[in-house]
This record gives sequence, C-alpha cells and structure tokens, in this order.
Amino acid sequence: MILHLLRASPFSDQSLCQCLGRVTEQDGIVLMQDAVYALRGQEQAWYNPMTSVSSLYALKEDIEARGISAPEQVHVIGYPELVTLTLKFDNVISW
Amino acid sequence: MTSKRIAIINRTAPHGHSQGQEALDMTLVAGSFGQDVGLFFLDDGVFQLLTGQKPDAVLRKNYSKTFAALEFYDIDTLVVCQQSLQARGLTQADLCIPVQVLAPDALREALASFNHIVSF
Amino acid sequence: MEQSIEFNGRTILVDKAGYLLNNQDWDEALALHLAQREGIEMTDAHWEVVRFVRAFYQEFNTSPAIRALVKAMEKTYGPEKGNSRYLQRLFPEGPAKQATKLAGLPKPAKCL
Amino acid sequence: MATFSILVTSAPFDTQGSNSALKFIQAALALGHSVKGVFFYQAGVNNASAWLTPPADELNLSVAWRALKAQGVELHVCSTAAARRGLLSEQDSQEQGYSGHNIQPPMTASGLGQFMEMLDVDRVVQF
Repeated sequence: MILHLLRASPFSDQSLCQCLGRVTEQDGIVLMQDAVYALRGQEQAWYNPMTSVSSLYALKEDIEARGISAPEQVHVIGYPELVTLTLKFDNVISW
Repeated sequence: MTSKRIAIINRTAPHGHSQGQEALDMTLVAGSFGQDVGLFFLDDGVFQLLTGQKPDAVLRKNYSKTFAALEFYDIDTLVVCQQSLQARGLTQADLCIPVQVLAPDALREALASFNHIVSF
Repeated sequence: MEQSIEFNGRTILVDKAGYLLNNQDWDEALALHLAQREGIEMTDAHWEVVRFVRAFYQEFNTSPAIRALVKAMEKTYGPEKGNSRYLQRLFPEGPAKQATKLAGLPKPAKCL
Repeated sequence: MATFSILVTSAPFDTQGSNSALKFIQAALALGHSVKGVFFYQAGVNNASAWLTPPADELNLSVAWRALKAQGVELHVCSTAAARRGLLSEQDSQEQGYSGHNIQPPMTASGLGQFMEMLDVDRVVQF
C-alpha cells in the first residue's frame, strides 16, 4: 500500500500518467499543489483511470487557492487528514 | 545505523537537471553508512544509465562512470522499469551497468517493500 | 579560494586544504612533495594506496569513501590490505582524505 | 503517536514545496506527532539562507523555519549541496577564505549522513 503524492499539473507534466500506470487497488493518490488541476480534466484520457482509484484525495487548501472545485467521488482533505493518511499507508512517494 | 530500508528513485534524465547527480550522491552516502538502499530508474530516469555519455561537452560532470562503483558501496538493489526502457527504444544492452529489469507490477511490489521512498 | 604551491619551477594551484585544483598537474614527484607537507614518509605500501585511489578516480570519476576504498582494496589485494586498520596506519589523518590529497584528487565532499 | 522526518528538495519561493512542508509539519505537530527534523537538499538548500528577504506582505520562510526549530524540529542542510549553490556555514566559509556566511542557526550545516540518521522514523515525506 503506497500513498502517492502528486504535485504537478497533468496538463503539462507526465507524473500523474506515470503514477497511474503503476498504482494498484490498495494504493492511494493525493492531488496537491498544481496537481489539483487534474480535477479540471474531464475531457482527458487520464481522468477516468484517476477517478476510478477508490482512494483518491485532493488537498482542500490547494483547491481553494486555485479557485476550482472537486467532484463528489474525490475525498477532499486538509493537512491533518493528509498527515494521518501518510501513516495509514506503508510508505509515501512524492511524484 | 537504523534498519529502515530506503528506496531512491531516479525519474529525471541526466545533465539538463542536477537530480541524477544528487540522487547518486545520496546513494553513495547511504551505502557508506551501511543503509539498506535500493536504487530505482523510472521514466526518463533510465537515461541516467545510458552508455557512452560525454557530458564534458556541455560542461557537466560525467558521474555516469560512478555507477560502476556502486558494488563497492554495497548497493545491490538496482532496478530499472522495463516499460520505461521499452518506451525509449532501449534494452539492457544500452545500459552501463547490470541491473534488474522489472515489469510495472513487479517494480511496484519491489518499491512497496521499502520503509521510505525519495524521488529525484 | 585559490592558493598555490611552487614546485620544481611550476606553480601548482591548490585549495585552502592543500588539494590540487587540477588533477592533471599530478605526477609522482609532486606526490612526494605533497606527502612531505603532510609529514608522511612514502613507502611502497603508501604508493600502492595512492596509485590505487588515483586509478579508482580515473575509472569511476569519484574519490572512494573509506568504506568503498576498503572494499575495492579488498577485491584487488585481499583482506590483509582491504581493511581500515591497515589503511588508517598508513594515513593517520584519514585514509580517504589523505590518500586522495596525495593522489592529486579533489577534496572529497564533506558528506561523502 | 508517530515520528516523521521531512525532506525538502524544492526551492523556496520558486515553488510551493516549502510552504506545503510547513503546513504538513504544523499539522503533524498539532496532532501530537513528533517531527524529528527537516533535511534540506537539492534546490531546497536555498531555504537555509539567512538572507531570505521577501517583501513584508509575503511569508518569510526564515522566520517560519525558526519558529519550527523553537518547537524542537531540527533543521539540517546538506553542506555539499548548499556549497554548490553558494550557501556556506561560518566554518565552511572560513575554510574557503571567504568573508561572511549565510548558513547560521537555526539551520545546521550537515552531511547526507545526517539524513541517514533521520530515517529512523515512521515516515519520511518529501516536499
């Protein structure tokens, strides 16, 4: 069980695609910093694979900072929940 | 020294950025400290291991020669992503040191076995 | 910051700690001179290590940390010479640091 | 309660990494966890400059890091990565024959070996 922290916008960076190619059902993904723009990617090839990850989280502060919103199936969390999540998974990768 | 195992991931190509060189520095120190360390090469990171690099021409240090010394630093876990190699038209024969080439599933399993993961 | 030493009519650039700035300036006569400055009397055993460290650098483009030096020496010369006590006896101020200096190589990074 | 070490490899101001790291550490401490230390590496070493001087209406990272140190979080900088980028401790500066230095408490100039010591925690998180 790996927790993947995504930090770059998938519109200009491959990290999200590269990460999605390697996750399993048990893994979790957190969208933070510019990676929260992924939530605007409904038309993109990576959007469905991303939202089909059951443990998909987006960081509330980063969403609000950028004036976007999250669809219902995405768990919106704050920093305290992020801290707790890193402990729930076995290890953490920052992409 | 702590028994925690650390994986160091290379995801960036050499010379355009310093990630690879400083990932290697960290690997050498981890080895020198007797840390159980795995070195991984994913995505553009596989370019780190290409043979025949001559970065002197762009005024960068040729640290690719140092990979061959990893055996003296007790770095035994060297893993390359098969898919990343393939996508770049490369095979193991293009790489400067012998490595373990793993398919994505096996590679993820290997990563999951480490306590800590850092990426460059 | 650059400093220099005069040797055999040549001006050799070194750093503040006495490491050569250009490893191409090195030759064995200069190594003897550097050893004198360190207070080391060069024996065959010293030369063996200095040449070994220099060859290591030329092959791998890095100076070996002590643990790697021990392992590499062990591979070439066996456990009698591939051990830190032996190397420490030859280079009391730290084998990796001192042998590197006499071999004309860059000062090892602090954290390596 | 758990223990954390934080690796900061992103540049201050140029990226959001340092800010995210601060928020994460503050949250971890508020939850009662212990943060053993922050290790600054790669472009992250620029956080260690004592001369960070942003305009008054922007976050001063020097002040923010100092506040963490006051809460018991160790702040270590890789001296080799720092020296490459023109950041030197008083000792390193003197050894190089320079005048002045820009790494000073609360930052500690250390080696990567220090980071290895910091791995003895439940989680390492990189920003």
